[in-house]
Amino acid sequence: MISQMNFFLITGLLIFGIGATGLLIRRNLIICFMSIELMLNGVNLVFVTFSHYLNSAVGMLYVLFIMALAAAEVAIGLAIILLIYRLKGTVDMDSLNTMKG
Amino acid sequence: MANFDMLSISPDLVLIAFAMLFLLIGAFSRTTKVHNYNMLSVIGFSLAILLNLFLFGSKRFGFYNMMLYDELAGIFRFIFYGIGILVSLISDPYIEGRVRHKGEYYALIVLSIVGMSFIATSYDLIMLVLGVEAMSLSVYILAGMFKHDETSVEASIKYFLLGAFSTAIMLLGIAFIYGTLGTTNYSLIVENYNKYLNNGLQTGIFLVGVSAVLAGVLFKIAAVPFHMWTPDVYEGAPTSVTAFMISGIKAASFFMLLRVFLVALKVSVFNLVGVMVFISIITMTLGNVAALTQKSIKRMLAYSSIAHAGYMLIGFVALNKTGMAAIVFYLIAYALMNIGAFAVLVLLEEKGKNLENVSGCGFLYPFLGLMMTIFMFSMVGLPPTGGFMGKFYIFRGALEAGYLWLVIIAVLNSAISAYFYLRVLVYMFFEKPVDTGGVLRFSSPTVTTALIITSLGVLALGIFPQVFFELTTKYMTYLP
Amino acid sequence: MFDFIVLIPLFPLFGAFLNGIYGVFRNKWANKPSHTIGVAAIGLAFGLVLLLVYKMLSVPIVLLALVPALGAFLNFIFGYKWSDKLVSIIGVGSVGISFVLSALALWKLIHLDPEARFIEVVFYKWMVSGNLSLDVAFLLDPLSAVMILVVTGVGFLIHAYSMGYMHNDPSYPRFFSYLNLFVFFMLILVMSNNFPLMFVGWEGVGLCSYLLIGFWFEDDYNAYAGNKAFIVNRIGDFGFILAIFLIFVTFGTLNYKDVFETASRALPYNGFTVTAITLLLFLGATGKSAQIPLYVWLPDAMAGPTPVSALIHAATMVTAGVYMVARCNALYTLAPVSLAVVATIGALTAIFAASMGFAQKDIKRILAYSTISQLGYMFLGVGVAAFSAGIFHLVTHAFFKALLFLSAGSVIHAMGGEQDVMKMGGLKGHIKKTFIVSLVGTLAIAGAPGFSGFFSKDEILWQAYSSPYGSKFLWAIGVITAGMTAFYMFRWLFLIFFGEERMDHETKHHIHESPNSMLIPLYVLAFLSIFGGYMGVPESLGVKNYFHHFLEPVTQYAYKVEWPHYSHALEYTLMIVSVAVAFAGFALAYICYIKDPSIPVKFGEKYRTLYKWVYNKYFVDEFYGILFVKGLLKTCFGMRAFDEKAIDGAVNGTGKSLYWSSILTGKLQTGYIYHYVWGIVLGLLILLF
Amino acid sequence: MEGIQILSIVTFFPLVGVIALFFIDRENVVLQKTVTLIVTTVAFILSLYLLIYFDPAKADFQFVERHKWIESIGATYVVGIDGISLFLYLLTTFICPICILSAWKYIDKYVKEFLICMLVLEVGMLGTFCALDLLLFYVFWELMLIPMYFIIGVWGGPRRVYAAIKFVLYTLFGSVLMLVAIIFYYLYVASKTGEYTFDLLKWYQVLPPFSMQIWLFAAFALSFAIKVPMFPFHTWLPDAHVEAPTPGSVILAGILLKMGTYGFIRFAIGLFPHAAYFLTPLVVTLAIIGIIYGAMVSIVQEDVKKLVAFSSVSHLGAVMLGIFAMNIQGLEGAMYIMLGHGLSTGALFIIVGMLYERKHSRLIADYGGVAKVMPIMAAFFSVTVLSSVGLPGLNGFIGEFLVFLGAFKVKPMWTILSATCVILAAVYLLWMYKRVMFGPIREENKYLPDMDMREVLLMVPIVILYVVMGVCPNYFLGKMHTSINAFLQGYEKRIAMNVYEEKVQPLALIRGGK
Repeated sequence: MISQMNFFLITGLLIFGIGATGLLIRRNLIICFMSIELMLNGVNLVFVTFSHYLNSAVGMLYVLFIMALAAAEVAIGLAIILLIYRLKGTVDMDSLNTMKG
Repeated sequence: MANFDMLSISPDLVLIAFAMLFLLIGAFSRTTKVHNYNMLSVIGFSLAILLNLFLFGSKRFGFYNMMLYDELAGIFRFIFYGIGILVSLISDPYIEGRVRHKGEYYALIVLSIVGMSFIATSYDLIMLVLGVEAMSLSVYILAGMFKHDETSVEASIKYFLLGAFSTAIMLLGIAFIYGTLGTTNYSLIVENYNKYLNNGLQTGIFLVGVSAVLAGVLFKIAAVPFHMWTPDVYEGAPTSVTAFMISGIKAASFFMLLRVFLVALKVSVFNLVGVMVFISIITMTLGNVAALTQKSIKRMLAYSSIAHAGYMLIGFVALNKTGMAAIVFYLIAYALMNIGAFAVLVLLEEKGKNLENVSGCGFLYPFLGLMMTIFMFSMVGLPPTGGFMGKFYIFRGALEAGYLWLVIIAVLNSAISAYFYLRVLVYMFFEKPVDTGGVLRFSSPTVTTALIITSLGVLALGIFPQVFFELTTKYMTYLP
Repeated sequence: MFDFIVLIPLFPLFGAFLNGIYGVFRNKWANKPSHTIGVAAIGLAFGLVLLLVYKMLSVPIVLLALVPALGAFLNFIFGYKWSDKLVSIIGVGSVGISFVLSALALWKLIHLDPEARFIEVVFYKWMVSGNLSLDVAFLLDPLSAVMILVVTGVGFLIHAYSMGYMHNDPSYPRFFSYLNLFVFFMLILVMSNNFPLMFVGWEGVGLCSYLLIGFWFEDDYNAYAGNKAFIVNRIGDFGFILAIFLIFVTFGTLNYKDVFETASRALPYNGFTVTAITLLLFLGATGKSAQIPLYVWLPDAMAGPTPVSALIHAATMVTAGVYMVARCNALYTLAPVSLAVVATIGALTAIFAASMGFAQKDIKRILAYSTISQLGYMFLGVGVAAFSAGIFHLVTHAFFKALLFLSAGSVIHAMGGEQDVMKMGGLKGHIKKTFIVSLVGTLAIAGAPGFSGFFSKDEILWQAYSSPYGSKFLWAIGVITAGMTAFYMFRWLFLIFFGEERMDHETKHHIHESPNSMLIPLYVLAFLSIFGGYMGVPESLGVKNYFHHFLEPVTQYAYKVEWPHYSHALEYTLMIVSVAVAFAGFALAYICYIKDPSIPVKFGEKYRTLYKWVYNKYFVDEFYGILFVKGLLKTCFGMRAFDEKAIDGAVNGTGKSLYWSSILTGKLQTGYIYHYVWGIVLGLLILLF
Repeated sequence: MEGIQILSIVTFFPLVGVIALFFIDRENVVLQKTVTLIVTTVAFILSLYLLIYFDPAKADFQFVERHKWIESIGATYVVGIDGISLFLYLLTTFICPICILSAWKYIDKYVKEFLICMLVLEVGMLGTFCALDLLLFYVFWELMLIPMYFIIGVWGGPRRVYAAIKFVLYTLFGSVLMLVAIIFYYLYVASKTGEYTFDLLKWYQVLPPFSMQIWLFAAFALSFAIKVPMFPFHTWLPDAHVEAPTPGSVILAGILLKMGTYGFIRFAIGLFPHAAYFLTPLVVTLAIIGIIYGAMVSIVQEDVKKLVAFSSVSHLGAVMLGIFAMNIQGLEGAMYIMLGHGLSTGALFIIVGMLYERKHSRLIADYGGVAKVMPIMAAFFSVTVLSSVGLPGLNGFIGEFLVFLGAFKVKPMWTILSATCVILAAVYLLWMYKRVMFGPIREENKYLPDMDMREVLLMVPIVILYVVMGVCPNYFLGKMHTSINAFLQGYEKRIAMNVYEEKVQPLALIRGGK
């Protein structure tokens, strides 16, 4: 039983971790952006798991909240990435270090 | 208890209404002729302040305990709305001709401040997250407001990605807390913790969650090592927006720190003090040291904001009334002097970009020179300015808690910091004027007003801090 | 009734004041009402101050106080054509008045019975601090009476002389103001009733000598000489002031009377403290009175105008040391060691300086070395506890040495500024009057019987022989020195006035006798040099030694030791010996410089090195130069380097290190998002552990 | 007399000038200067009131005023003066008009800003000397930095930026540590008496344990020692002096340096006597090193201003020696040197400034024989030099005499070592004077104009004061006796108390967190 819960949790954490790793190692803005979405979904899974095993609906509710947030982020993020593509003609992160030091 | 206590959020409702109004004007005005959005938003904020004044002093839960409006929240609302007024005063001449739909700009400012105000009233972690997101999302856009300016957009994407990342971490933390305690409501968290403490609470997971949340907060505070985004974003973003971020977001996130970790997670706060001390030290040191050799004033101020965050963290680790009150006081002074400094930069336009260009401005434009002098000395922490009283107050709190060595490090830091703050004045007054294009827009009564308000405020905080001291200490009820 | 003595120093000060102001501003505001008004105002102010003084002292002689104010008023009237004449009137007049007053003081003093001859007049409270309480108070006792008489008397004559000597010098007023200022400080020195006030005068005269030596400052050498004098004196003053502190710590007071009264009770005979005090005081004396090792400044001091050399560097200032030792007799008699040191140093200086006088060519330098040597005599005298003898010689020396210098000045005046005796000769025909007075002076200093020098010098020699502190050795040195003195003084005389005329035609053509304003003082001094000695004729000649008896009270607190008794016969013999030796010196000089002038030349060739050493004053100056001046400068440069490199380097180094660390931290900020993410992850890990 | 709050009036009177200046047209320079001159002069005249009504018999503070300031932390606005601060206060008001006069020609650009800086500076200095509340004191203390920074940085010489930054950072470095010490002791006092207060008089009531005193004293002393400046911390001084404009140097040498020594007497020693007693050997050693070192270094300076700067190091060393001799002669001498040095060194800088205005050089080598063409300058210069050398009859001597006497009473060695500066001072000052004023005159200097009426008027009062202070010092000393006696008695009394057994560790308050 509890092992099952752990299984779900670990899956969620894995997804989260994959997302984080993606952000750490990939250079493409879109990919990084998607890995952030992955992380959020990982969090969702964790929430669902908990809410299921704690028998409280609140968790599910949060998942909805988070989806809404994710949507908003998508809207903004993609817009910004588009801007960047328009300005620089690329979505490679390495082109984004005009400011440093 | 009124569950749908609209009254407690009435100021925010008003503001939201104004935001909508801006957007609608933008949408329906055929011509792109200029509207005095800034005046409108000032009116809006003033209304909000009035309502808040009317509410102030009461303590009201609402929305099924997802919200709590207490005096501290009230104070912070004042701070936020005040910041809103000042920012809207200084923005206009800067975004003039650079932003096509000014309506959107102001709407976003207003909405972001609504987000902050939600943070101030949140009494449930998820509510907090919503507030943070409302605040951040608008700022992501604001940072990238200058569509054709590479640095602006770059700042925007950096801030966005990292911000989203930190949000995700924070959410994960919340999930863990929820998982271990089965709730995210502040008071319930405390209850359940004490309830479960003796029957099978996985403290480990709980603490992981706490630290994840803390990570999210520290990210917004821009504490080392979560600060990496700060210099780039503050440098890249439009000056007025930077002023907004550097003052507003900092204030909001410090409020998060107080509310979350002194009310909800106070059970765990002692496990964190050690690491917080460490963080505060590296934060101020790194901020100051890195700022020493900056060429761009905005970037320098960004680093200096990191350093200031370090000082304020000292107030937090002191974990006593004085320290906490000191944070609030310091935030007020900090917001005033930063907005003031950025207002000067707004007027200096291109000249304000980096140090060489401001050469001689001090005597060319004596008013700006005087203002910059006041703000810079306030940042150094020299009397008779708010900066000094804030530092004094923080150090007092820390010494009461017995962090002598920490305070010594802090004062040495502030001595170092004098170098780069004074460097601005060196260029403004001691160097011969150089001619680097860029027209100055002095025809801006609004910015002048903002400057006068901020400078007088800074001096008042420095010379007659009594009332603020009382206010902050009186309502500082959060203690572990 | 003695309060008026307060005025004695004040008058010269007043003169110095007015002339100084005038001298400073006359080029600027010449013939403008402004300076007249200014001077008048200051004069009035000064008068009022004097008036106040007298209100304070509540004595009838208020009128005197108004004199300066009156003078100022006169300046105000005639200010427009305020000429050098007025300057001289003020300058000489003020000293004259104080001379009259001091004569009056002496007169009154003599009419008191000897025990009562100790009058203190408190001027006002100077400073009070804890148990230290000092007055500006003046002391009138036989010693100071003698001194003020010498100072004002000789001073007056020399002032008068200067009128002629310095006339149409561009900065005439400045000269007189300095001179008056000097007289003021000298009077403070000798009249003060406590050590610090004496120190005021002590330093003050040093200052004036500095100013006057460098009077013609356009010439770099003069300014250099002035500095040298002041700084060397400062070394002595260092000792003096330490002595003052030691006295205060020991006695708790600095007032002469209290100190001397308690001395014999408070301090053990030959104790360490008293020896230290006296030796430190003597260090001061060596500085001021140009004794070994600090005599080096005096020859250079001849760079000043001749009247200055006469007044300061012969008659008065340089004798301050002698006065001080005599004044502190109560202390010195307690410290036989110090007395021995004083006597020995004196004797050595006497012979040493005399030997240096042999080979000098400068008319004034010769006199300078003779002064040093004569001062050595005086110290020999006081060193053997024969204080009155020392003072006696001081007085007579003041007469004849002033006379010699002034006649030297007259000669220089005649020669149109030439100072090298080798370029003179045979002048006696041209300037007879000057020659006569010079002759008198020379005879006096050589100790020719009947002249003042004879009595004083002889008393010293006798005491050196007979005093319990004295010894045959000291006496021997004294006698030899007497001979040497006679030799080089007659050498001086002969080279100037006899032999063939070595000057070129131009100067020869212009040789002329000095004006009366210069000659009259010379006559007076000549008179004094002859008859001044008769106030101190030794007892052995069956006359009462007035001078000695007059000075008796001064030594009342001295530590008494048994004086051995010798027969008069012995005294006569010694007297004859010394006279004989002196005559020998004269004869030698006569042979070398009249009979056969080639002898000295031959001698010089024969003993070239010896000659070179003597001529270069044994290279002492050079030695000091290397040892102290160079050494000091080297250390200073070293310190400066240390300051710039080490200390300031450390300060700037801190800044540098911060700068570089800042650059380093800047490098962390790569600008790549993924690095920033790493930052966050790192932070998270920090939080987790 | 109780009615009018004279101290506050005088202290803040210059602000009147500031306000007035705001309304004067930028072009109308003369009016600006005149107004400032008048304001400062009036302030001086007002301050004479203190001199007249000061009661030399009373030991405690006089003209005291108390007003609420920040109740919540117990900081109050308390000002008052005693015999120690009286003359420093008056010196300040006296020097300021003279500075304005000396700046008349020297300052040619941004006159208005300059005058404002001077006035604000005066407020800061006056406040520092009369503040009796530690927080208030600190506020004034730091307030002085700001205008001084601008005066050096804007109107200074070629390396002014470096000098200004160095000055501020150096001073700040010390004073922030003092701030920590102030807060720390404030909390300690509160823990002892249960009352949160910054009132100095209340602080005097408390005597912390020795182990704590040492650290607090060190913090205070460091800050003051930097200001004085004592030997190892002096390097900011030459730079600041050389680069600062004439009035800046005058203020710096005349008054700012006295803040440090004043602070030592009033705060460092007054509050922590045992630590002072314990550390006396160290301080005195540094002081003596400073005396000799400063003198010797200044012998070989080519730049007149630098020479005078190092001479200040030497003189202030003597002051420190006198203070730590801890007897009445020493302390009164120290006070007297402070006053005398304030006048003579200030005047030296004014004169150097005058030379600089004429020839635009501060190098000794560029002058020589100038006395010929400027007799008036020569006269004033010589008097000033002599007063600085410590010639009896002028102000310098009295102070040195008393200080060395006081030191001699404690340890003769101290005096024997330090009194050598009597010789060295003569060497460096007279040598400098000779090289500047005497000797053959150079061709290009033949036509240097002599001092004009303004410059004479500006020097005359100073010179008169030299003489007055030298001839009747008792007038000044008489007003100090009571206070200094009281200070010493208090010191003795507190020293007698035993604070060594008390087991309270200084770090007892440091219990990290909880």
